Amino acid sequence: MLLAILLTLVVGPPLVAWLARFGRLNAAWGAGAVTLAAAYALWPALQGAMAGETQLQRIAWLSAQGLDLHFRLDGLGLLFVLLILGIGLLVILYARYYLTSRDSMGRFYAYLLLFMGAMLGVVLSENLIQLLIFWELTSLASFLLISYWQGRSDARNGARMALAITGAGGLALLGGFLLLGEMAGSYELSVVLASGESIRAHPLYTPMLVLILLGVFTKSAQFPFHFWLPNAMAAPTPVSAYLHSATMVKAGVFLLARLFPALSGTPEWSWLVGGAGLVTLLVGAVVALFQHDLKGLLAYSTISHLGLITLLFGIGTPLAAVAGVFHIINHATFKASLFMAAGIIDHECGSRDMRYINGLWKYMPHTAILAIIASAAMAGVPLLNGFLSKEMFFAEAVGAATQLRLGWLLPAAVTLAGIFAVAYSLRFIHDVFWNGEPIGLDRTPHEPPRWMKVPVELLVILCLAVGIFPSYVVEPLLRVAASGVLQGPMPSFSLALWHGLSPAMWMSVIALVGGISLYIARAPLFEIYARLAERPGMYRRAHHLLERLYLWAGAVTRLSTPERLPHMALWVLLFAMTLALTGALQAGAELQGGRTLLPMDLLGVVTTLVLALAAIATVLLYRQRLVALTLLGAVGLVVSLIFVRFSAPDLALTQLSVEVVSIVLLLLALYFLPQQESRATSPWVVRDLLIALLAGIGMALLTFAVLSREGQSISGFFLEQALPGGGGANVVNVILVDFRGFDTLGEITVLALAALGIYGMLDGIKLQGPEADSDGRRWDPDLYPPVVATLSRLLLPLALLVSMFILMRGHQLPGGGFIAGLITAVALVMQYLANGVAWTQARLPRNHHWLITLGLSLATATGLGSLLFAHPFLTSTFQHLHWPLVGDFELASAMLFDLGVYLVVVGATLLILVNIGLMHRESHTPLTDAEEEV
Amino acid sequence: MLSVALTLALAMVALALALSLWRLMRGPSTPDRILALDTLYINTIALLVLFGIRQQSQIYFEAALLIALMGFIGTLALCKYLLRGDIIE
Amino acid sequence: MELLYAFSVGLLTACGVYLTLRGRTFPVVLGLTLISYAVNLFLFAMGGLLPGRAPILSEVGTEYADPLPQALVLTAIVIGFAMTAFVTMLALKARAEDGHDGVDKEAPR
Amino acid sequence: MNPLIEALLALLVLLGAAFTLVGSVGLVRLPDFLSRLHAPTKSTTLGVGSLLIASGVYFSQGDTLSLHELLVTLFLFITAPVSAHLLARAALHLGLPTRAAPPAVGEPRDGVRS
Repeated sequence: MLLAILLTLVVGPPLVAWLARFGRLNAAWGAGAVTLAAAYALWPALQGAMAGETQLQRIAWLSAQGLDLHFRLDGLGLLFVLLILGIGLLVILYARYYLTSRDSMGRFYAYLLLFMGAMLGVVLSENLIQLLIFWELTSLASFLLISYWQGRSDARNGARMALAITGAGGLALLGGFLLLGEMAGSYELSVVLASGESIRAHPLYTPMLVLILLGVFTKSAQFPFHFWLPNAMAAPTPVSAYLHSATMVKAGVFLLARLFPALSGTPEWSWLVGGAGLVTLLVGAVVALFQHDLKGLLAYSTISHLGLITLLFGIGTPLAAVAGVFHIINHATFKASLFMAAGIIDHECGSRDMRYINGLWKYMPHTAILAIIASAAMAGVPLLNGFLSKEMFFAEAVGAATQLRLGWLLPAAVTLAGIFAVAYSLRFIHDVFWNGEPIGLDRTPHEPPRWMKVPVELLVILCLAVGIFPSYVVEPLLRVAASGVLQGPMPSFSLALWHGLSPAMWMSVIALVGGISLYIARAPLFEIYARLAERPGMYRRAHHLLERLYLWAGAVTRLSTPERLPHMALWVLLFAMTLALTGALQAGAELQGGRTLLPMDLLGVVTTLVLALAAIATVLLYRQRLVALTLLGAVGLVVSLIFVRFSAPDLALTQLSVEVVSIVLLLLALYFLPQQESRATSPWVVRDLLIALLAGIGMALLTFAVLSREGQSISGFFLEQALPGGGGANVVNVILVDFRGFDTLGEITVLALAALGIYGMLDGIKLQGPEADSDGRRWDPDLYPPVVATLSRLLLPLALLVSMFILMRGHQLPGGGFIAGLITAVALVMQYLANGVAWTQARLPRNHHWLITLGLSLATATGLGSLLFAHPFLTSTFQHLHWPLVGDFELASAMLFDLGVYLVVVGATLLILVNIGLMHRESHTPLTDAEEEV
Repeated sequence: MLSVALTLALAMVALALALSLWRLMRGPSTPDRILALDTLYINTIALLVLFGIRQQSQIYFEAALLIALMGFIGTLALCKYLLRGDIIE
Repeated sequence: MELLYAFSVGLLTACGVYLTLRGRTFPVVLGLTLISYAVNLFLFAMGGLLPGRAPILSEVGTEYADPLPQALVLTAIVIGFAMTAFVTMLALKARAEDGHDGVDKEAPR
Repeated sequence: MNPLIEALLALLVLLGAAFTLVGSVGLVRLPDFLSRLHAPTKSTTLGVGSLLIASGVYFSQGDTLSLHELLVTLFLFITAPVSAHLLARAALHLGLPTRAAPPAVGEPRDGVRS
């Protein structure tokens, strides 16, 4: 089951979209193939289900949260799978002819498969939460499908409305499911279905029911949530045929059927479900008659039929449930075929308005016959499937009336609905195929391509077959499905055409006769309706509500996110500070912990003093940017001193190198920026100072609280294991390249990404540096003072020596890949500074991408290497060596990894600095410049 | 004897540090500040060396080494900026 | 000593925050750098302050400074540089496209 | 430790520190940039040099020879003149006054002929 869903939901869409690039029709074939594959994958399970067993398939996922991927296939599931895949196939075939060359087939079929997969997920879910996820997926997929013609505003609005309504319903459903799960003690359907008694007895039964029903009603367009469906008719007709006849709207009733054993049988159930069903049945039937749009008529008749099914489940007797399932099948068949016929007519006439398309019998008799049979089935004419289920429905209505002591009301109401059903079916036939000549069509309609009719034909044949030989064609499936619904003993029923002169029989007769006469005498009714229809309908109101909602949302967003970035930053800061403050207050611990503090000494005082003064000076003089930069350098220096002082030599080294690299970077940037800032002080200085002070004080207190406490750390392990496990005495480095090597791998990847991102941003950037400094003084003409050039060349080997040294011993003494990499990068940058790009790039690798690549692959390879020896990723092994002069020293595979780190750091740093440095050339192309100058 | 000398020396170097900072903040010209920064770097080297002797550990020397290198490059970059504006060309 | 340390962290944070709240890109970059100093020091403080106890294993050594925060901070410093570079690049891009060095689309006052 | 060596070390250390201090004092006290330039680049470098010698001696007890100091010294003695050279160039380029008036009161204006 999982396989089928994966095929349609995950594999299918991208595959189809991809296929579409090699000719649009491939998309159709691909979609068909995927569907068949899914059917094939499900086939054994389906057979099992047909034999009446319930199959479960569990894939452990979040078992702790009671969330597993858990699938279930029983009779009901079987029925729906058949509907989804069968009608799905037909729709795919049909759409291949329906879509014009302007429509992207890849997109269409991708969405369609997405929806198909989601729908399969819904009907195959054993776990309620999982079911809900797929449920929401169907909403999303249908949104995409309805808004397929994105250019049309009605499509967009219709889609948005559908999503809003069904989405809201989904939310309610979630609440309902959570309650239900709590009541049943599990989200597994089997448990829920088994514990119907306790659920119905539970005090929270009613709210839970209401919530779930909200979900159901919104999904299958029950009154008063029915209005989204007609507006979803802006979708391409195949979509309507699939979603709005066979599958999506049926998801709601599917859920009714699914939870029938658990929830039904209470007065609340009967009144809520039955009531909604009855009203929907009537409203849909009545309104359908007055639609001029073909698809509009079909949409409202769909609503009405869904109401009928809902009412049947509401009645709640086993037999009613059977009838409901039966009508699900029948409605799917004839309504799908009707939609397709309507699509053909639309396709051939370029219009769907029944006031203009008349007398098509002459032009497309074949289609006409199909449509006539289908709509006859919809009307419930004998010898057609619609008749059978409708008669069962009438019988159930009568029975329920006697139960619920409604007297003649219920039968009368449903008969009235039947009358209207006959009337609108009749209108569909007569108004379209006779009733004069077509009016003002831009083309003369004719029969569609052969294969476009095939799906319709198949469905119509099905209608006939079911209608004439029900017991052979449909009864087995019906029994299996119904038993899946009831989860219990089947009521006895017989699918025969003739049950004798039962009240149901008379009701059918009345419906037929009344319907015909109603249609003949329709003119005055149309006028009345036209007058009524001028009042804004439900859809209009809901639409306005939605619009207002979006306006509010926009306002809130604007309110919460100010235009100016500093203000945004301010808000973030304030929020963080309030959080911290509340946390601190709740903790209510002493500020100073028990740890004995270190004595202050002169050095500490002086360094702190230097740090403080430098930092403050940076802030005071930040307008003179170069000055601020030098002061920042001092700050960095002192920070690294602090690291040295508190025994973190590696940090000190890194800090120092990064310090200089940053200064170079900022100088490069400063060249393109104003040197000074106007003295104009922003009005927020005081406020910002206040915030800054608060933040500082907060941090200071926090730091002190931390420092004055003894904290236990997991480092004991690292300290013990460093030598035996990692073969290194420098624990920090061992942690980096060995114990937490995976993190380091991630970090160098980030570094590489940042570098590449910067390189990408440099592309096509236009910035001209000034020709003279801020005082209008021309630049010094002497590019590379010889003294500097020569001596820095002299320094290069020394620096490289140092960096190699640091890299080698990194595992044992302070150092390692990061630091060595930075030193090398700085040494090379020094050449760029002193000798210029041309000189340097003539002697050095010009593009640094390959350095990064090499480093990353080396690091990864080292990690993978350990896999070869069946160790986990990045397991290190080491070997003691004795090198003269360097001393006793060991070669750990982790050092290869460190080499990778080294390469990445060098590459990234150089890539960033050099390319920013070369930016102000017209288009930044370091390589060619270099060649020019060499 | 040595420890006394070390303490004295540390005090002197610390004072030197403070003085260099004063020039760094005071200016008045940018070269002054750059010079001050350079001096600050070198003072730090002195500090580290003294520290190493006092702690009797050599792990401070890499830091000293790096400061020597980095301080120079910082100065180089800053001066180049004053002279040419565009430091990598 | 802890007091001094805490004071330094607080001060760096304060200066950084103030500069970050300025309306132009360059001070913001400076501010971010200062803040990253503060944060690195803060993270480093998690291991406590132990002078002269570098986590370099030796025969004589018994007590060592906590190496874990150091490892974290070390990478944090490098990544911090990458991020600074990225922000700087963004600043330059904005400068090239908006023609001013304000952090917002419209020029700062 | 051999008292003679210790005395020598103490002397070197104090000498170095003194030179360093003098350098910074000069940096602060001297009237104009070009003269200020002399103080640190010479005196301080020398001071650090002697400190390095001290530590070299100190750590070269017994048979092992400590090489780091040599490296550091090498770096310093290569870089110091270059820095000085560059700074002088910058000063000339900016046309800084050779005889500075006492530092202007108030906000210093950088990189500008005063």
